[in-house]
Amino acid sequence: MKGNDVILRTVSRIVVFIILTFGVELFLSGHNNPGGGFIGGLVLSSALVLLYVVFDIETVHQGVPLDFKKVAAFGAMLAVLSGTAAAVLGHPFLSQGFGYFDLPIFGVTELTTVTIFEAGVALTVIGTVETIILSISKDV
Amino acid sequence: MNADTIVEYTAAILMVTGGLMSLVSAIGLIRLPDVYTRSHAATKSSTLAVLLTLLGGFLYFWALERFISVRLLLGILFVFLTAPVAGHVIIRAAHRSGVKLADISKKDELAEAKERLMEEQNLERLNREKKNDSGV
Amino acid sequence: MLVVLGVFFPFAAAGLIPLLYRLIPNRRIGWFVMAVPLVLFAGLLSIVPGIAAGKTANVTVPWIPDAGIDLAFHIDGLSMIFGLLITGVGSLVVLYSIHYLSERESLGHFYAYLLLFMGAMLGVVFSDNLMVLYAFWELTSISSFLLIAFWYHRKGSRYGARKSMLITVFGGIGMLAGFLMLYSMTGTFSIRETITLAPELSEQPLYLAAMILVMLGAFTKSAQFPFHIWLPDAMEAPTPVSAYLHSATMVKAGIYLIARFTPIFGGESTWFWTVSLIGIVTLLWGSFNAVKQNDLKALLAYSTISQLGLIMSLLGFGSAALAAGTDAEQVLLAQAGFAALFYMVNHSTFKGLLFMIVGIVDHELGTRDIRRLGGLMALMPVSFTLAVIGSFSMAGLPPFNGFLGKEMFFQAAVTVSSGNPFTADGAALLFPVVGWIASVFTFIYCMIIVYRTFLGPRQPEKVDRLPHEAPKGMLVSPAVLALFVVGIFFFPNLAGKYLIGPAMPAVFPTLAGKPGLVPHIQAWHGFNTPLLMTIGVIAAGIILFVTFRHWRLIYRFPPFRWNLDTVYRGLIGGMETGSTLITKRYMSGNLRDYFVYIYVFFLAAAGGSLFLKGAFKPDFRMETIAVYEVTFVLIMTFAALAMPFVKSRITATLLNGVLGYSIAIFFIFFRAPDLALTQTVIETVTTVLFLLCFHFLPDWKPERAPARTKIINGLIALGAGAVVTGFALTVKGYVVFDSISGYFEDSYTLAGGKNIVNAILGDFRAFDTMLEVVVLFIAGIGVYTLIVLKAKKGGGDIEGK
Amino acid sequence: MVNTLMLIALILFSFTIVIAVYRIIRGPSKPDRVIALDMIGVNLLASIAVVSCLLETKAFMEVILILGILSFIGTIAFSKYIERGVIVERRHNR
Amino acid sequence: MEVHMIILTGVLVTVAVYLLLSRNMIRMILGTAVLSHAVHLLLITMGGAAEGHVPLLGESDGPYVDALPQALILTAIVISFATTAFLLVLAYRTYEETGTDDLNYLRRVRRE
Amino acid sequence: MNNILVLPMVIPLLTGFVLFFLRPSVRAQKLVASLSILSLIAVSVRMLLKIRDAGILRLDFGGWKPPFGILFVGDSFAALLVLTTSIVSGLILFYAFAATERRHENMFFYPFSFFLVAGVNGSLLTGDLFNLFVCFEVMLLASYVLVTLGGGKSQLAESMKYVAINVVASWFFLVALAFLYGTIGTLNMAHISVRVAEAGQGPLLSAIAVIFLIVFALKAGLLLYFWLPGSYSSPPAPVAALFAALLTKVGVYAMFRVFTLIFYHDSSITHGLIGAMAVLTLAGGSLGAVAYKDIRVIASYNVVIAVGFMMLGLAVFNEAAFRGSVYYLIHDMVIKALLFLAVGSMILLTGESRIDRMSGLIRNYPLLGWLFFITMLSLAGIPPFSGFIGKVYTGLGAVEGGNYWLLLAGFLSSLFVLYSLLRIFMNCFWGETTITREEQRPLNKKKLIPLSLLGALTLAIGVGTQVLAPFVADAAHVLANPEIYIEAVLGEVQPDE
Repeated sequence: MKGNDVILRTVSRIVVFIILTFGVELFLSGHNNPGGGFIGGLVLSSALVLLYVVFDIETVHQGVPLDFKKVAAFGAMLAVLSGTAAAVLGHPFLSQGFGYFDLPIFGVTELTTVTIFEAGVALTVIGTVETIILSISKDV
Repeated sequence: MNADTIVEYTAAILMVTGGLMSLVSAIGLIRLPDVYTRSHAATKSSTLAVLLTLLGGFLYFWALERFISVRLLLGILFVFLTAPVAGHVIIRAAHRSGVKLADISKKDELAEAKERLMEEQNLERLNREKKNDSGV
Repeated sequence: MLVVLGVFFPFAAAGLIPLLYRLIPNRRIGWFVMAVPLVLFAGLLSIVPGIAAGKTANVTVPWIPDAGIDLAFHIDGLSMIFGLLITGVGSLVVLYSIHYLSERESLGHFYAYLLLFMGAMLGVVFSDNLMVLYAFWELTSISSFLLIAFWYHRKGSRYGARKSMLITVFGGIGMLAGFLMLYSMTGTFSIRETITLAPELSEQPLYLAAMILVMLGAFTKSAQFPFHIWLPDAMEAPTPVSAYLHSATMVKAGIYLIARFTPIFGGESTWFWTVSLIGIVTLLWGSFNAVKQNDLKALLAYSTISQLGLIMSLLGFGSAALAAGTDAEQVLLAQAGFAALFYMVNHSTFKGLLFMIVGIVDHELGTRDIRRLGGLMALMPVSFTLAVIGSFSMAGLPPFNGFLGKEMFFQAAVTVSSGNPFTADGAALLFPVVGWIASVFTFIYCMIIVYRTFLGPRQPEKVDRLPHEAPKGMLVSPAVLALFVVGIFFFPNLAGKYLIGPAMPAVFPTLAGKPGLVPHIQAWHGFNTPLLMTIGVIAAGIILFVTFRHWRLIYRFPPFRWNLDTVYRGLIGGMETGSTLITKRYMSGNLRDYFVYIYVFFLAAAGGSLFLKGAFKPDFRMETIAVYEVTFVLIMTFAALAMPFVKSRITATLLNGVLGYSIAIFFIFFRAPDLALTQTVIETVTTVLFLLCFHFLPDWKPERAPARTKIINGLIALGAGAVVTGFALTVKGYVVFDSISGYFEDSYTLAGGKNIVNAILGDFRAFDTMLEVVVLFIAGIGVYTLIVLKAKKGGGDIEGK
Repeated sequence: MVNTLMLIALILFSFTIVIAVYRIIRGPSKPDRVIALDMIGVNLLASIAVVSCLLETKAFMEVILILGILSFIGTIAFSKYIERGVIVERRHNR
Repeated sequence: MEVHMIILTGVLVTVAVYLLLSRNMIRMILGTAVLSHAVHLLLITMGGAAEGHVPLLGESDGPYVDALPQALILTAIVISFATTAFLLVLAYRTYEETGTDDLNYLRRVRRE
Repeated sequence: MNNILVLPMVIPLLTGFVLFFLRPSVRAQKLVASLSILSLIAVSVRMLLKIRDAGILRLDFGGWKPPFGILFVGDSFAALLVLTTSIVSGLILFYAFAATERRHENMFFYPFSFFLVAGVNGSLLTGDLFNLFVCFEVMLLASYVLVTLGGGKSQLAESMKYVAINVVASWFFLVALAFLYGTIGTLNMAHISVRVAEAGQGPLLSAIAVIFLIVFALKAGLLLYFWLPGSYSSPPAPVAALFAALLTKVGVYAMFRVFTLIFYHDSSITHGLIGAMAVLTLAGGSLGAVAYKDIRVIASYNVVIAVGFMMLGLAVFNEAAFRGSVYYLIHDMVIKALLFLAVGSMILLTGESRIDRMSGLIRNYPLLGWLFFITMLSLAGIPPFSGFIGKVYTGLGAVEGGNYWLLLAGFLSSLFVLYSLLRIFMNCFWGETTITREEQRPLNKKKLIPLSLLGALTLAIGVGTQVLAPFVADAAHVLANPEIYIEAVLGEVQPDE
């Protein structure tokens, strides 16, 4: 008997889009509002989880052809490297810098190196959560 | 009593209404006989309760700081969008996993529909087989 | 005086032996080995006159100066005696072994061990540093272990080696503790400095403990009662080893130690009584047991034990000199110490000789069982002669050095019984009487050696080889020793003046230079008590030897039947079975038991220190209380309490989810939006994970634990909850310090973030976050490997590539 | 007065949650429980909205949205588990 | 710091420990999950009373609640998620290999 | 600013990631791993020398002054252990190069080993109590993966217990941290120490200290060692060696750190409770070591005994005893690695793990036999091997402190160590040979070299103790005088004013 998932799938497509947008927003606004790398990453990965639940691994993989293990490794490495960069530049390990720049379109914007660190965190979270879920699921 | 206070009161009353709705659905959750009927209580009235409350919250913040919370609106939209789907999916799962209807139910239309579908499919298959036979 | 550094010569040689053995893989390697002790012997001889004149040789090489441990070596008269014995007997033993060992044996190993031992032994007697002394002391145990187990494929060898190792290392560890106590009293590891500080030590509280521990080391090494049991089993070693280690050198290390520490501990009644009594008991027990042995080597082992006891008791007698009142008394008692050293030298000569003869018999006949021997006199005349010399000397008959020694022993026993500073009523006659009885037994077993082996009827049917005289090379060493046995009898004062005499100031420093400290030894000293005693020994000995088969039966009755070996076996066996029983009882392998241990310990230790030590001061003040908070508390309590009782795992997981979501709302109440966000997402993902894994796991079965277990579990759980609550309530009331977090409220100026929590995570405590990411990553990849990498089917637990 | 009303609303929501927890424990069927969980999620969401009004802070808006999202995902996952026993399929070919 | 929260923590610990002591693997793992809930609650309770504003500088002028425990709990939550995930998968792999989810039987797996 | 302090942690971390990406090429993995280990050793030596010249080093992460930020503090104690960790883990890895199955190598065996080392080094260097928790978790997670890696039935069953117990241990850690934060309100160890001293270590703080004691006791295997023999005896030799050499030592280190720096005011805990636990551990370990016939289990119980012995130093609580424990820690890391690798090699060669099923191995593998002999002597504390000096100082400390029962227990336990290993040596290496030359499996040089190097190391430490002596003396001095550490950390800031 073939499952009739039309409603679910249609709604999910919209919902996933909302979640993804929201996740990115959380990630970016984390410095001044609730959110940040962890939460952003978690929300993004929960969007992916929804996709996996509603669709299936192979379908999703066609859309998102990523090796999540490597994503996780890359993220974690990025986090460590962002700290190392400061050390190479002669600051204490993990020193972060921030400043205000007047950018053409965005106006006065605050840019911080924490964002790179946070990106690493987010990537690790996404990569890890998906790796775990996929590893278990593929073992069916 | 200025406009803001009125809005605040409206918001609070919306919330209390939401709370009452949700209590009603909770009573439904206890009292109704089977999962299918309970799901009505849980999904429909509960969704309404939440919507009322969120609306109340939205109004309240608007009255308080003239703040239009996009997230709250998004939340309302989201609940509106997902609650019926969730209800649908879970009930379908219930039916497919063979949860019994309450004894007082008169008719299981979905089951009948499924049976009909099965019969039609069988019929079709038989026809096809017949055609194949005749073709040979 | 570089001869001191000769200590390292044997080690260097031992290191070279394996290489040399590649070049010369036969018995000729022995000649090279023999060069080592010979050179050292010559070197030591060359400084004998200097030592006799009262000089000493010192060399100090820093090792661990920070710890006060230096390779400090010091040769005085006492060390010199031992040094000469070690190198002298060592040379003869190597010479003997060249002919004794077959070329099929792994000679490289043998000689390496032997040299190792030699170096270690020299180190023991030359060291001036307690720790270095200990190091060499243990090294003698180890090399002796290796030598005893030279034929390690034999079970008996392994057994004997293990026994000797365990007992001597046990004593060694005790000795180490004693040394450490000495250090804590004196602040130095140097023996000489300790001796100079000796007078101040006796009031220290640790003095007695240190003394007993040092004695423990000496007694185990010198096979004193009740630690003698390892020596007979050590006879599994090749005979040269027995001749060297277990008669002339290693067992004498204990004697050396006692002599060396006499200046520190002597003059104390505990020291006097313990050393003398242990010595005399060992003397009696050893000689008594020697008589019943059938194996010649075992007989010699017991005889060694007994004579070590004799020397030990003499040292004990001598130590009383340091407490005696008048000069005359002091000198008189100190002569016991002189006798000890003199007897020790004699013992090395005749016992080494006897071991070598037994080795020859073993070598020629393939057996050392006296029940299968007899009448070898005609076939092996030279060996017979040598055996007679050795045995008679041991029995204390003239004209051999044993006679002199025995006379001096009797004299000392009589002296000490007639007057010593520690006289105890009733015990006055103890030493001479026991000594006399033991001498009778000594006489008997000496006769047994001679008669049962060489005289009496031949029993060719019990031996499968036709015996003949040993090769000349094998006879050289015993012959040289025999020469000493006779030579010392005729020129005892030569040894007394150059060898023993210089050692006396080392043992009795306070008496140094007193006239008569080094007595003039005379073979004939008139009809006095010792001579009468000797005559008595001979008479009684002959009677008992002749009637031996009639009274032999007494060995079947307790207490004569008793064997301390049983105690050792019982200890070891009991330890093995007992430990297995105990360990397997609590190491059940059951996770629940382990959790029970942990939580019970938590209840006892943490709960105990909270509730029993008055720390528990609960603070029940409510700052703010809201009805809805209480409702949520109730919700969580409700959900939590239901968890252990629900019947399906889905329900339990759902309840866990309820708990998680409710925690999120508590985070809201505590104004922690970031936490609430994280908590909800994590909770959902965890729930999804549970569901994913449920696919592979069977559904719950009801818990089938007995009611008692459930009650215990419940009580432990309640206890844990109560302790945590108690702690938290107490902590709540403990308001002493402000948190440091006020600093973080400047996060915008400091780190450019308005979200303080995020600023902490990303900046102030970014390191935590970084590592947390690493943790997450490891877990993720770990899950992946766990699932993908499965054990090979049918592959056992044994790894392999 | 406004606050009192809000508190009343909050208490009503928490009562609902209590009842839903009861439903989770009682069952009887799995879908019943999942529905109850869904309901708890939705009511928590509402409670948080009320709480944030009470505390007059906008900091919890994200939580509201997240809770909505997650209770949806959770419900979908549970229903798929009930239906198929497998949540994530390798290939959807049935 | 509220008394009722502390008591709730105690209840959670009790339940969790009871579950831990069970023979079933999943019960045990649920026990660890509840344990971590309890400790997070404990951490935030020990961080001080909920008097103050949300630690967002833009929201209000303070005083703020103690933000440090929040950061710590966040770390702790993620770590306990990581371990729980690993433990779960380990449980399922152990079941796959040994064929039992009863911890009591696991001891017999030893080859001694 | 001393960024060198973070290198012992960052180098292995980054190496781990690089190795992760180098998964397809085992050869490249080995090359990078070797280079990384060498640089790690170089950095550790450099750090140690820098500490000698400049005193205690401090690195404030992100430049945030203590007590607000996280910091690494390098004193001689930590640096010595970091150096030992680097060397020992390097040698174990070299052994692993030859002994690890290809499929394990493909499944990130090396990255996980490096993460383990990173966690260990981080735990040794950190000066922040919560960061210690996080570093522990890095180490533990890596150990969880390693202990399960490719395991069959019994390995998984034992891992299950190992992981579950450690999860509970981590829970206790968090509980203790919660209470400590609730009372003291800070996380920097030096700052905690200042505040504890200021408040006087009352009964409540002592009780909290007991919870910390439980945490570290679980990690170190002090009295609460039930999990240890099973989990250390089931994984492959290199993993078991890494565990035995590093993991429990970190617990011991943490115990020393916390109870000398922070909670040193209540002697009923430091002297009484820890002393009693140490004695019981010694007794239990000794009994266990002679109770079993599986050589891996015997080796595991030896780990327990060593933990008990090291804790004697803390129970005695004087500078001499601290010195003894520092020496013994260094010694034990080296020798446990050697012991477990040797035992693993024996199993590898014979396919058996029980002493009654092996015999006469020394004829076939003389070098292995003698290495085992050295191991035995060194473990029993016989000079001139590395165990001796630690034993001497511990004993000296016990004598000076008047703790004769501890002295007795400690010295007697070394007899049990000797006995348990003698059993292995005599049964497995001596006796009749059972393996003929033809069916003798080769023990290749790649495995023997790391083993021999470890053997040489234990001899070198014993003979060349003087080289270590100033560092160890400094380490013990800092342990005995916490104000030095506090001054180095908080010297320039006055956090409470």
